[in-house]
Amino acid sequence: MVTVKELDRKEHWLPGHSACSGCPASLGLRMLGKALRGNFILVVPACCTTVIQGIYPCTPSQVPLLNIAFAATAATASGLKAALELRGVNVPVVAWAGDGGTVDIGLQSLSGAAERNEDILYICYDNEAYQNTGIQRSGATPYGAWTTTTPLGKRERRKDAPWIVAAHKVPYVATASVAYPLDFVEKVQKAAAKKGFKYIHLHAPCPTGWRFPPSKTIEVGRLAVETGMWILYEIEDGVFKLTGRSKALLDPSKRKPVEEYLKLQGRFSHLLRPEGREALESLKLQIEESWSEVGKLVRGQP
Amino acid sequence: MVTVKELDRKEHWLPGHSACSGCPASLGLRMLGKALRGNFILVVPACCTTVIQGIYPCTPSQVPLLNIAFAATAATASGLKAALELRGVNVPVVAWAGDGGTVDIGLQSLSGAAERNEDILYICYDNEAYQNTGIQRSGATPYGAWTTTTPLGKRERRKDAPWIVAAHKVPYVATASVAYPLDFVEKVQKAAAKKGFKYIHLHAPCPTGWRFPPSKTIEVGRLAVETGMWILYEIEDGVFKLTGRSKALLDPSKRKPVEEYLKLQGRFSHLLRPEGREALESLKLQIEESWSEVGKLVRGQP
Amino acid sequence: MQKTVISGNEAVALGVKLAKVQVVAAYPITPQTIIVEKIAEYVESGELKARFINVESEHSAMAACIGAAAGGARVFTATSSQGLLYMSEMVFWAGGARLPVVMAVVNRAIAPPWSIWCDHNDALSQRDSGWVQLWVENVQEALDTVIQAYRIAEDERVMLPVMICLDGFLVSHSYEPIEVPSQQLVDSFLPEKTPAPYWIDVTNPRSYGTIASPETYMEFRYELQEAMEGAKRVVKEVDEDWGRLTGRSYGGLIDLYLCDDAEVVAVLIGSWAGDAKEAADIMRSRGVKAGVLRLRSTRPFPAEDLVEALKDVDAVAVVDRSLSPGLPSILLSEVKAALYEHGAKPYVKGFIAGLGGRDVTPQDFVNVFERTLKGFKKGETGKVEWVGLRGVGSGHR
Amino acid sequence: MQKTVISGNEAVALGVKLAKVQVVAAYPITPQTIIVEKIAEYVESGELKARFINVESEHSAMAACIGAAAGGARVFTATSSQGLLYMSEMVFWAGGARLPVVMAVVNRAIAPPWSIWCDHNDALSQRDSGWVQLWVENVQEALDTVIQAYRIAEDERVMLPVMICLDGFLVSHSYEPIEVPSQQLVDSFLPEKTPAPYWIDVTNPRSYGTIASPETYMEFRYELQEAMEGAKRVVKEVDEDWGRLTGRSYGGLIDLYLCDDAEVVAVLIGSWAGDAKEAADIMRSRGVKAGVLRLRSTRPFPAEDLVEALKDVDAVAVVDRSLSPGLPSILLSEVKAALYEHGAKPYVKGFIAGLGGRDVTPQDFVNVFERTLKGFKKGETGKVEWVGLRGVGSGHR
Amino acid sequence: MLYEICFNARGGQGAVIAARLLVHAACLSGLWGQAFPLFGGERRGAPVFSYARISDKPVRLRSQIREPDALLVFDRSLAKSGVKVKEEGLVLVNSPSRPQVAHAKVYWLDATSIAKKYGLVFAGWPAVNSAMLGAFARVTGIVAINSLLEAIKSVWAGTLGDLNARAAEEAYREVVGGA
Amino acid sequence: MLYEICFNARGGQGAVIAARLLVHAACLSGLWGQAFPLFGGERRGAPVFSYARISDKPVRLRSQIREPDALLVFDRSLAKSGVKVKEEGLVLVNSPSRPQVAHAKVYWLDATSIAKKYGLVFAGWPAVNSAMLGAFARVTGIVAINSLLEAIKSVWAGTLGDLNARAAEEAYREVVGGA
Amino acid sequence: MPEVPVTAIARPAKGSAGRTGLWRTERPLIDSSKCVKCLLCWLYCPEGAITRGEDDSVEVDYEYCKGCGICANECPVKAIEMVPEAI
Amino acid sequence: MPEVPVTAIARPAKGSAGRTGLWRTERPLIDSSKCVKCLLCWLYCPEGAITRGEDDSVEVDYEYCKGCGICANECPVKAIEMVPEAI
Ligand SMILES: Cc1ncc(C[n+]2csc(CCOP(=O)(O)OP(=O)(O)O)c2C)c(N)n1
Ligand SMILES: Cc1ncc(C[n+]2csc(CCOP(=O)(O)OP(=O)(O)O)c2C)c(N)n1
Ligand code: SF4
Ligand code: SF4
Ligand code: SF4
Ligand code: SF4
Ligand code: SF4
Ligand code: SF4
Ligand SMILES: [Mg+2]
Ligand SMILES: [Mg+2]
Repeated sequence: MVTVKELDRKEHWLPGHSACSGCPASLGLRMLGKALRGNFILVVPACCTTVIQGIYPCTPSQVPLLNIAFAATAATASGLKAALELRGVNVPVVAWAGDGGTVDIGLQSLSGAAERNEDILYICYDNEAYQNTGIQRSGATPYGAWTTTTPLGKRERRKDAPWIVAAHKVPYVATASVAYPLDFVEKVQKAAAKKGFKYIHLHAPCPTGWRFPPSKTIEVGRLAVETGMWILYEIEDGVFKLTGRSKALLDPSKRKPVEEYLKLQGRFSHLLRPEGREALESLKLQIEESWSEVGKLVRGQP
Repeated sequence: MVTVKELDRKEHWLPGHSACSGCPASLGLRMLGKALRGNFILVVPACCTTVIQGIYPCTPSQVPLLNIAFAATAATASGLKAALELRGVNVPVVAWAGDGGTVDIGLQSLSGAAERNEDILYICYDNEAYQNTGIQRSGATPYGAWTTTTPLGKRERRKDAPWIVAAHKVPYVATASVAYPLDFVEKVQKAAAKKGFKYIHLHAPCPTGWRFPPSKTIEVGRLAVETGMWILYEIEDGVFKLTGRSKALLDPSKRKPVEEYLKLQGRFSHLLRPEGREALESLKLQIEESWSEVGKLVRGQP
Repeated sequence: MQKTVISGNEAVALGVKLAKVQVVAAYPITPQTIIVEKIAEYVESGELKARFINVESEHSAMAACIGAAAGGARVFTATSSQGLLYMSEMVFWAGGARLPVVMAVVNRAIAPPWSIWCDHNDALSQRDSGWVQLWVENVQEALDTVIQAYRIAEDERVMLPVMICLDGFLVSHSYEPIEVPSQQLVDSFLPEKTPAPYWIDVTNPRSYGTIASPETYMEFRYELQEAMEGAKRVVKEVDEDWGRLTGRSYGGLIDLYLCDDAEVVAVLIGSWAGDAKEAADIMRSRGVKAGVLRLRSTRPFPAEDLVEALKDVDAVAVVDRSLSPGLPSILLSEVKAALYEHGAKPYVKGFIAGLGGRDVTPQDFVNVFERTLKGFKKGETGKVEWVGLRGVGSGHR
Repeated sequence: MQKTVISGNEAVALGVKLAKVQVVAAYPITPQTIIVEKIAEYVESGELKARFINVESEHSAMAACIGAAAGGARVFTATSSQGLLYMSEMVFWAGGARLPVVMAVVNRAIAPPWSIWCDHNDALSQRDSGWVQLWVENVQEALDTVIQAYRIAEDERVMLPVMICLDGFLVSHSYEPIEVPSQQLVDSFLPEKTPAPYWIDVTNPRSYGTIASPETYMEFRYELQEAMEGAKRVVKEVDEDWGRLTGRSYGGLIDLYLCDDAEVVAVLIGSWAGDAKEAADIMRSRGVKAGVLRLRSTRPFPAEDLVEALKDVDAVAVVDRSLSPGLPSILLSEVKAALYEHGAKPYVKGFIAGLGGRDVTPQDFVNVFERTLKGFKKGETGKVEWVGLRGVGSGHR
Repeated sequence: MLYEICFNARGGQGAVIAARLLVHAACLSGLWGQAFPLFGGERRGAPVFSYARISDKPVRLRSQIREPDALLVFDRSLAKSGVKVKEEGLVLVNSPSRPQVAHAKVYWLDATSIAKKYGLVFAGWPAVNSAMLGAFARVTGIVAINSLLEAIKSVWAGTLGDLNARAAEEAYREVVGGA
Repeated sequence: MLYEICFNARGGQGAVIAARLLVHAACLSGLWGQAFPLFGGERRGAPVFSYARISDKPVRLRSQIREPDALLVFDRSLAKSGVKVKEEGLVLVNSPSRPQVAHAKVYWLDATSIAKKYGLVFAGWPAVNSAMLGAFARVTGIVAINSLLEAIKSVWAGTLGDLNARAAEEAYREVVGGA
Repeated sequence: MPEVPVTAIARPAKGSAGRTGLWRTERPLIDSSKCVKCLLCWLYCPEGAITRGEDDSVEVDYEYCKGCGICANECPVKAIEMVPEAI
Repeated sequence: MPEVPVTAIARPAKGSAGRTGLWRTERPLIDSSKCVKCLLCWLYCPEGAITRGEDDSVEVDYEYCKGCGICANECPVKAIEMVPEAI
């Protein structure tokens, strides 16, 4: 287990960029930089991270960064990696995309790269909506959440990207959370050391889009895990394993009530009002379903 | 169980079209027509079925058919269904696409429609390559198979579309095979009766692309199932069930040796030569892996 | 009629509501997003009885619109820039299939480098797609044109999709006081959508868009060209009708400002027509007869009307807010080509300005007028000049 | 040099091999497929040391090419029609990013209705994308132009992607005897790709393609336009160099056939130039001085060369194999615009022919020449005529 | 008549809505107007610029405002933003005391305190827009305070409208400066 | 000199390769040529049309062949395909006996039997192309039989080349008709 | 629906690719004396070229049968024989 | 690499969005006497605006600190206080 003290002291993502105050994406980028000690190349599609970079001619990135079109991430990373290999440059190529750019418009390119088992690390930072364009629903937006395109709460359940990627039988799939940076760092390091397609899905509570004060980014992320709304796990060469805080939560009685998570966030406020009761029950049911699937996997493991 | 005698006598896909002799796609379309007694609407992207229709001004289709761009199938079907609902026309909309149009270029649109739980039936007829353009590798091409873009055999394993769709937690996912038309008919009927997104993945041995005589389409399809290369199952509201011939094959000793399946097909001929031994072993391993996953699910089922 | 202060994007959404659109499929992109959000609100609140399809990309947005239009519904989508390019295949599809889809394109520059600001390269990149392309100058016109668009698209003589182009931020995010037509008025102007002429009918099964061999394909394209000729008439008619009902019309295919007696005219599209008109006033206050010809329609390209309006003009400035690299400039070509036929060919000079949201002021247009007149008088070539370029040549390369 | 009989598609693949391309990412589509298959074979057999990326769509094909080019590799892809539209966003991206990607576009009509046959609407739809667009007439030129393309794309004065357009089936599937340059010769003509000027370097980290505000975006576009000016020079130079080495050159930006003394000239792009040249011979045998001007490059549009070649011609026929619905026709506009400047403006008449693979014969071109001369003599307008239209007007509507 | 106004503010201070409100109020006063932001994908907390034009006839201009008649500074820290105000124009700053501004005609008021007083604080940001507009109405007289109050109430329903209106009125009374 | 040839055949009979082979052979005889299919996404078994032009100078034409100098019919059932041959041209049919063809100059040979004899049957289809070309070489004299044999061997290596060459030679000997 | 051919709208008809019976190299012959009316040939024919009579007797539509041989391959009682067409 | 600005190629620099310290409404004050050098504030600061000294002491870079308050919220010993900026 990596400790805080061991973390790279250098900042590879410089301060003074355009992220909102309390932004989970910039925290993720900081940690990514430290995990790989600045020795990697970023590929970034349209998302908050495009804007976070600020405006030409300056950038906060101390690693080479290729901005690319929204739907193109994984394919561009594949091409870039191919070129570097031909040039004998052995540096990890890390695709860094939002949830919309991953589970919606970038899914095809992601799936293609996964099927080809391209030697890249794909990280989806999941702030559960199109935040850059002002909080529209994405496939990853959870059931019940308000966004500007789901004014009464989303009616469909979230698309489960890590499962979808896992169905491609790639060498490494993991979930993580910005609230557990050391767990994330460790997963990044493990992934980067493997050959082939690696996928990490990073939960990233966004104060702007989820409507909570910027000081609570970590708190909200922690509650997502503690209430079981977000599950930390990894699938290494097909073997499923709960990790970190989630290890202890298979027993439902160990989980905090989901209301504790919801009540911090403006986007869920209607769920806690009487008219939201039914939706809240649905949501709880979905959490149970997810854990019961996890249970099957954990028990079915050799 | 539907019997042959009960099948709709009417042909909804008229003879004299442009399919190759022995074509599994046209057989599938015939069966689809019978399953729904001609009362449905087809949405068809670029694939062999585009060409099978023949040339303007005639068509073999006795049901309304909307041809659409390669990547657009599920979204177009969604829009069409929405319009029909507004008009009060209550007819199933069936998307009928090839494997390339499903697992590769059409995956995003498919995934989007699945996430939105659109009320459509999506059928992928899987001839395991881009056959219409002359046998290029698709994501669904199995490991080891020759295509014009994998002259030495495909090096990656097949992308598993039904699993990917199942990860979207839609009401119905099933596999089928043209070699078991009654099983297919039954699944189509079951799917059409459900509301929400339904997906059927139809194995479709293609004499032209797989390099076997056209008389053996059914035989090859049957062997795929009997050797365990292709597994028949359905996932209804989350519950996994082996179906038909595959029910009896969880025990590996009941399966025919995969060589029986491979040897009929030119595309696998190199696997049966000495230099193909390693690849053959890999392929067998993959089959075992798939079945072992199935085993977990079957046993883990409530 | 009711008065209100709303933005261009909100006006588009309002137009969609008034037009009783039935299926909307759209994907967010700056600066179009507010249109989508606003419509989502209308739908969720029940103010607009429509299905809103939250697609996962623009390609699917247009695909869903095509499916819905083929199914007989009145449909709408909106996008910008990258989104328009991403759906390009389907944009061409809607054109070729002759489906009366209406789309708002909130004009934004194309990446890379990333830019969210206005220029016209996005919509113009689709000028071969078989869509009628209408350009608006302000918020009121945005609202009115959405409603007009459905009348045009669904007209038997047209049966083509219609694109409404509004300048990103400059119109989309500008708040202006506008008059909102009543639902009754709109209903009387725009009949309810009937499923015909295009619809999927189980009792009369047909296959749409099968393969057309070299023996038949070309004729379908000819029909498309004829439909564009039809659109020339219909765009004018519809605008006149609207004018009769509301007192507001926009000149049909071209909007003329002080062109009657003009010696120099600026030809352009989009919202900066306003700044150009201010400049024309300034020129006139200085004794130079300047005018502005704003193309409301780029497809069909109103060659006849344009030639008629410019035939007695000495000098013409065509000001493009777009670039086709390797060509002097886009509208310039089309304007010159239209004038080529005409006996007395005026002097025509091209300008490129405002790319990627570069600010363009009335003073810039004054310079354009002056530069053009000078070129005319000196008998210079019409070489394209770039307005407001910075630091190029001086080591920028 | 070795002689062989191969098809246009095979020639392209051979050119790719000779150019020692390092990364290929492509997706199959008729009639381009054989290029992809052939390259896959070369790669698998080790004849070409490259990575072949079997992408899942054309958008990803171009995305992968962009990634690889930014990473410093020499890259290639090929597509047609729908595939080109599907990757359109990335086509514009490669242009804006100034990456020396080379792509073969095997020209095919756009759906619906589905058509796999030749016309030029696909490649022309991307004419604003910032790519150099070169058009070939035959199999030999296809091979030679692939090799030339890399020299052009990678030239410091250009640094732009290059599109090679070859007519679907007519060139792609025609087998012709050609001369194959030796690897040595090609190596001497085309230096090995160095990672510079564009490459990702961990020791000198940069962010590529960040947001450019309205204060800077426009200048990048100006640079792009300047690069196209550079390309005008470089295309000619490279073609001349190639001529010196192989004895084969194609006229640089334009290929002139009997234009010197011509009274009537047909202007066009693509492989039917051959049929037009036959027609010119027929006309000359009848005493009419006809010529053919084939544009090898549409971007940069060779306005200067074109004007120079046509300045003493009486009548010009511009024959388009494409349609921008709502515009008389595409090349016609650009040719007229180029001539507009010129003092003695020849009579110019437009024709549209060959859409969706409609066969066009030398006799059709003879008619085009005659119709044009008649129009010129009678002082008719240059109204566009459609060649070989069937059954339209007679109840087709 | 054409009167151009620039608003300099920070993310949560409501400058975009302010411009729009002003146009609304102008319309109610029988004038025309146009409001627009300088949009740059700003993030919460970052500086925001917005603009308004008020005129007695429809506004046709789309270009940026370079030399406004009035500059409204919602946050003292932005007072030195480089916006050049017309010589005969004015600068109005949210500041408890006379701000350091190099312009002849400067007004100021403690809009932050007023906003806080009426509970107009959202996500940590005092929404000073209504107060600033109230002061603007007073120092320019271009829009009537009643039109402004009506506009405010049509934008925010119920209590929120009332509170904003009261903030505007208080600011109308409190603003000082001018020489 | 320009000599144009049409090939009518069914899917598996090798008409596309035939056209190409012929051009190859023509080149070896010092001529130029061009071969092309009428491509329509045909499926196995469906009729296939292909074309070749042979000339003493580079062929520039891209248009279809409408009135060929020679029509080669690989399958009797396609003899009435509607292709109009030039008056002075010829028709060569794969047929064991004189075919019913309305043209002055008709040749025939049992190419199917020859193909079968040399084992040239693939996926149920006798590949009659080499035989048909052998006969063509004989009846037209445009390409030398030796050039044809060389072309055949450069396309098919080893035994397959030999067998095809032998089929062509046999056909060269066996073809009859002409009046 | 007004039949305005604004785009390719095709109507259903047998033989959209012509008389596909011409594609055959072999012809299926059903020996009705052997046939047990199991209908498997009818079920499996990809072309729909086997017609099913009222009494479940089967017949080949030679106009369109492409001669794939699936029926013969699948007939459980070998009642169908493939005989070469004269090509 | 020749620095030809053919497209937007940006170089790394602090303050790519300017002095983001101006965004603050509240300012974190670290009470070093309470601090136990656990480095959690440094770990969690999204801006990277907390500098870590050689001795693992921590300091705020007010030039860029946006005042989000995460550090204060996460400090296990409440050694960080958020105080209002004068706005
Ligand atoms: C093709 C295309 N469509 C739409 C957009 C507009 N767009 C840019 S970022 C974005 C949202 C990104 O959402 P996500 O991937 O979740 O990242 P986030 O902004 O939430 O960090 C959208 C819709 C675009 N740039 N390109
Ligand atoms: C955007 C786009 N890219 C490529 C094509 C070319 N294309 C048409 S069909 C086809 C293959 C389809 O494969 P699959 O979906 O497996 O169906 P099959 O042909 O095997 O039945 C391809 C590549 C196209 N029509 N559109
Ligand atoms: S919207 Fe959310 S993810 Fe985006 S920059 Fe702001 S805080 Fe970060
Ligand atoms: S290639 Fe295969 S799937 Fe396609 S038409 Fe032929 S047999 Fe059917
Ligand atoms: S041979 Fe094939 S096409 Fe003919 S009847 Fe039998 S199964 Fe049908
Ligand atoms: S399969 Fe054989 S037994 Fe069965 S119906 Fe057909 S011919 Fe008769
Ligand atoms: S307040 Fe936020 S930005 Fe400032 S030092 Fe603390 S965590 Fe970092
Ligand atoms: S979190 Fe608190 S205790 Fe830990 S280092 Fe920071 S200030 Fe010190
Ligand atoms: Mg997001
Ligand atoms: Mg397939």
